[in-house]
Amino acid sequence: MTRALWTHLVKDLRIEWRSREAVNSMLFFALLVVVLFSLSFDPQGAFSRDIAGGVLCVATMFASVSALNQAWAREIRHQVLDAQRMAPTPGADMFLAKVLANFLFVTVVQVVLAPVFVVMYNLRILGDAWKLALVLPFGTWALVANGTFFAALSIRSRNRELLLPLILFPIFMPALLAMVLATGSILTGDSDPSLWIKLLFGYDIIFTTVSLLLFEIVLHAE
Amino acid sequence: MKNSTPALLVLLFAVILVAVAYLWGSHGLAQMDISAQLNHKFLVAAYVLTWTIQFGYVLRLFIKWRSQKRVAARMDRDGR
Amino acid sequence: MPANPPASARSTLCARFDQVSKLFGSFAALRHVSVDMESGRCYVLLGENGAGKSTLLRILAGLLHPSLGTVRVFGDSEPQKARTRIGYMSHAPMLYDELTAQENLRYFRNLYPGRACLTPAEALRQVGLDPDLDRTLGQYSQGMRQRTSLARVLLPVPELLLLDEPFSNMDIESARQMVALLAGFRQTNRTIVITTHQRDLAAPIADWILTLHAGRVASFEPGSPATTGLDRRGDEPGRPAR
Amino acid sequence: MKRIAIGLYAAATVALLVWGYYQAIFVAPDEATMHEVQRIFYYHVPSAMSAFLFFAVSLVGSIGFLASRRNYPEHAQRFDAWALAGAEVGVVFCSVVLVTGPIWGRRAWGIWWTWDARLTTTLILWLIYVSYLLLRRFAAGPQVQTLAAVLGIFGAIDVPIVYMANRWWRTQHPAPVFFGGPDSGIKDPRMLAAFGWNVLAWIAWGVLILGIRYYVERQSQKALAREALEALNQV
Repeated sequence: MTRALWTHLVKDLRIEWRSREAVNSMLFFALLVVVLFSLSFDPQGAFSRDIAGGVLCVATMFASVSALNQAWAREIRHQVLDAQRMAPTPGADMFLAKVLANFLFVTVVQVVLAPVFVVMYNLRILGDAWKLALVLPFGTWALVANGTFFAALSIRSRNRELLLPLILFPIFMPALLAMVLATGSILTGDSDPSLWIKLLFGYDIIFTTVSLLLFEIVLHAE
Repeated sequence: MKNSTPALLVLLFAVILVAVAYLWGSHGLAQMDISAQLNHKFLVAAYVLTWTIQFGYVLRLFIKWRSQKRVAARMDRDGR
Repeated sequence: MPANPPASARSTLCARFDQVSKLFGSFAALRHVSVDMESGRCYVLLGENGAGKSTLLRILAGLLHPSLGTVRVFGDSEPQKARTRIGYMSHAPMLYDELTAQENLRYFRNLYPGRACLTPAEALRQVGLDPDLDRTLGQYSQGMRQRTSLARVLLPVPELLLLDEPFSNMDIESARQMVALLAGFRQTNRTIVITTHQRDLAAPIADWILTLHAGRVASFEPGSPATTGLDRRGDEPGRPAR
Repeated sequence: MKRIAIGLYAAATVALLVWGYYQAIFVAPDEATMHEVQRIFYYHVPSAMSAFLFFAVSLVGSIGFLASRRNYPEHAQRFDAWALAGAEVGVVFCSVVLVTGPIWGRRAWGIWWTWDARLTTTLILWLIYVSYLLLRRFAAGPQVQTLAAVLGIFGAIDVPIVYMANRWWRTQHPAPVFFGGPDSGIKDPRMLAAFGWNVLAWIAWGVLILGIRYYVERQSQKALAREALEALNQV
């Protein structure tokens, strides 16, 4: 971990600690989605297990969009981004720090949400529960890495809040599919999720690498 | 001559539609069993839709091109 | 067209604009600007809103690319490479509201690894702020924020200072203090470029006053920096291009 | 001269399409299990191949733009026009694939749509490139080209995932025509001929509209450049 990366990360965490904007709004939003889904589908028994994975993933996805936009809006607000662009440290560090910070925030949200979720959907996990500890971080990383990248990309345009989900969701869809199916197969215990976990892992590697390579271009686009 | 290109395209499209219609009729739908009839209709639908999408797009392109030329001509006039 | 006549032989060139234009879509922010800037001088850019002052500054900072023409900063045709040696202050504070002044400055200092920087406390004292003030920037007054922003610019000890409307939110007294501070920098052979619409404030340190109008250089006249305590290094300052 | 060549090419393309149509409907034999509806295949698969081809053009354009935008702005504009044209024409072909697919599926499988891997990923591919076009429309200014090029590269990375999906994930979709294992591929030579002609015809057609789209985009770039130049020299 380079010093610049650490500097950016500490700064992001400190600001979030002072304002708690991202985590609070994400938590509330994710909770709303979970409640809305359970109201509209009335999940019970086996059916709740079938859809629970999907609901959890989609809830996190929607919730994180607002936080991701926030993350860059904060840099734009007082033109801090210009000062960062003038510094001689690589943009990739800034990107990675933001991904790490957002990853942490989303994970916090998931950890808080999980018990609520288990209670509201009356869940009993039939598969290997420990595999969830692989699926959720991999999936979250895929979401956050791409989301941070595309938020940086869309923040420079008009309609910025609208644009992020429009370009993020299609790219994220393969990972979402893998995440939902893996979670589902762990909850129901019907099938082996390892193929999906591998897919998620591959997706993470590929897209994180490409994001790191291309971030400099997005950062200095004018 | 250039201004007639969209019209030509529409004409071409119409010719293709006629050809398809001919195919539709000439196949002797009446003698087919219900499944073959359906197969035939689905095939025709797929082909017509393919052509509609492709020609629709080209038509849109030509319309865009023409409006562009009009704008360019106006700029020429204003420039002088 | 090359800038002429060349800057006086004894001093070095800090920045050279050669026929620079900047277009935003079909809006021309700068048109065919050719300017030479010498090291150790203070240039004041005047002009109404939208005249292209900020654009010129941002191009110097390497934050914008000219659409046409070339810019050389410290002899390098890509200002990006010279970024480390440039300090840029825009009218926004370029700092985080949620952090204290010290935290902000420490953060930015860490982004300049391997460069001899001021400590945050030193920088804050230079701009006349109390380094031990334990308040987040969101609770600062506009003028204090402006000073903190200047402290951020001074951290990496830049050789070229770009200040966009530095006096805009300041009362006369603080503005005077800032001018005195800048006058000190001018003596350490640093180049300063200031945009402002308060001509009187900047006049005491201006070697050259550049007026922009609708993206063009409308006039380029020598200023009359107060000579008391300021060294004009004897000879006549280099003449600018056109 | 150039105009005549383009005219000849357009005429040849249309002739090819008519010939391909004739081959597909009248020459190729009925397929044993799916009968007539299988002939959709002659449009469906060439369209899919063309879509991939034009997305590849878009990728090359995007990379070329990013590589040349600083030092060769004129080249960069060309690359950008190719990237846009490729994406747009690719979306048109991809739409054809997505429309003809379900029509065939309804007869062959009894359902319009299934959330099978290959279908889903084709749909995702379509969505990605539509979002690319949306980005180009929403955002304004010179930075759009850069941002769009970046998104174009991201989109292209999904293409191999789409292609490999067929083998990674269980699928209902017929095995690919090429490289699909020993049982795949077309056996009847007349079917193969009809298929080949249609591939040729659709790619030729695609190249034609790609060229037109490129030309239109270049014209609008030139108009913008002219506008900018006028603004620059205005007193």
